Amino acid sequence: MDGMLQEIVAKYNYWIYVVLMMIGFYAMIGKRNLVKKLLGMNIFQTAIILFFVSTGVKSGGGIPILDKYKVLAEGIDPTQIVNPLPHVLMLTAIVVSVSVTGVALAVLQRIHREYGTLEEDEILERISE
Amino acid sequence: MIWQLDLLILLLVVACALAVITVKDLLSATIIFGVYSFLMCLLWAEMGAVDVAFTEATVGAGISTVLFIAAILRTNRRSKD
Amino acid sequence: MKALALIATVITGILLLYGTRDFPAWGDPQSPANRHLSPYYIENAVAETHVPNVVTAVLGDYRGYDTMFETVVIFCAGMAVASVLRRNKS
Amino acid sequence: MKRRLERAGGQQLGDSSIIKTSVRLLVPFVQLFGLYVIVHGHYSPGGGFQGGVALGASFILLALAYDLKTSIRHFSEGANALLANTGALIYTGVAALCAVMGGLFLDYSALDKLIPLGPIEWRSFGIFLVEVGVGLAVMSIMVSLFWDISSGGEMDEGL
Repeated sequence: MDGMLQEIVAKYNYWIYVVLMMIGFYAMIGKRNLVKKLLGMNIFQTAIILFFVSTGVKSGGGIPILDKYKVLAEGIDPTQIVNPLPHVLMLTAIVVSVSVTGVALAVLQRIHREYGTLEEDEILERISE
Repeated sequence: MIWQLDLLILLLVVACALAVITVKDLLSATIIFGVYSFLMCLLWAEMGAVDVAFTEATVGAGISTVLFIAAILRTNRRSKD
Repeated sequence: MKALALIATVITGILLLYGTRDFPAWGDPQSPANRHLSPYYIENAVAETHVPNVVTAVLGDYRGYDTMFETVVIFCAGMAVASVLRRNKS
Repeated sequence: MKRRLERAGGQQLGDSSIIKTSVRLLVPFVQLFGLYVIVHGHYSPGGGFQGGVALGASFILLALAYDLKTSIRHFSEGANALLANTGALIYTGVAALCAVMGGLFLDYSALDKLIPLGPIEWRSFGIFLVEVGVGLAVMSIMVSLFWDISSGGEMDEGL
């Protein structure tokens, strides 16, 4: 029982990321409105970015901005600083995600100009007519 | 990294995500998505990822929300589900 | 349709929750992600580039190729939006 | 303008002089902050992307408080396209210059043969040059994304 409690405290955050990802995934495949699908895609992306950032966390670690002269003089212990590599990769992912959102919104506007609606089933009806 | 604070923010984030996909008014959903982005930014700042938090605060909560609002005002505001 | 989506979501979620059993505990300094390449960056970035912010040093120097194509991606997004939305004015 | 707000289900809102005046006072400070974030990216959180987005947000703020025409008058479409291209070209140009000067692609220490500052200082300064390029490109692309999406590509009235 005690071991299970420790396991829960050590891993509850992963379960919450999975729940967030499930919310985004359901919005992407279950909702009919295209803007809702896009919001779901953004939630999905932030859940994955959250997971990546949390792999670099070290308990009690400092932020990755160092004291230049101190480091040059004495060096540094890497276990005291959080892992900067996931931050770099996810910085790229966030900027790409806003580009994807922009292009998707432009395509949405084009669809609305063409069919007059953003509901998936109505668009399918208009196409089959 | 304080786990009580972390758990509180994570639960708020999940509540915001649920609200985003259940609200029928798309403009409200977008504003709640801005709140979601800001809570996410808080979470990352608390994890020590200051650069990612800054990017999310400017890009996710700023530009994304504005782009969504611009697109929604030019299309339909109501959604059926 | 919605029930199908819910079932698919729940199955994916259960699989992922099962997968979290093998993850390292949160905040472990010795987890595999923290042992492999990042100690080199933390120890040597300041000495090799004289930039105190390790994230900027890695983003601009060690992984400059990534950032270059990221700029290209943003540029392409701008061009794509302009070509999708703008109508011919003549 | 009115027709679209009705279609979107909202009510007509008039021009607010409070918003206009505060935005006019705020915009220079937002731009100054954006420049600070780009230049100070070595020593604090920030860098090209964040600073570029902040600079772009200042023009978006102008377009939201006044209208699209005012924003285009302060930052013309030609300048926008020119800055976007310049930003991407600065990045690739610096990278190619490194290769031309005899180093590897994107190895900034090769630029030491051009101006002797020392290879490590050149790596620091090369990161700064690259960040300026990223900032210019991101600023103009964000502004043009907003212009296109808020006016449907017409560039006439905006939100």
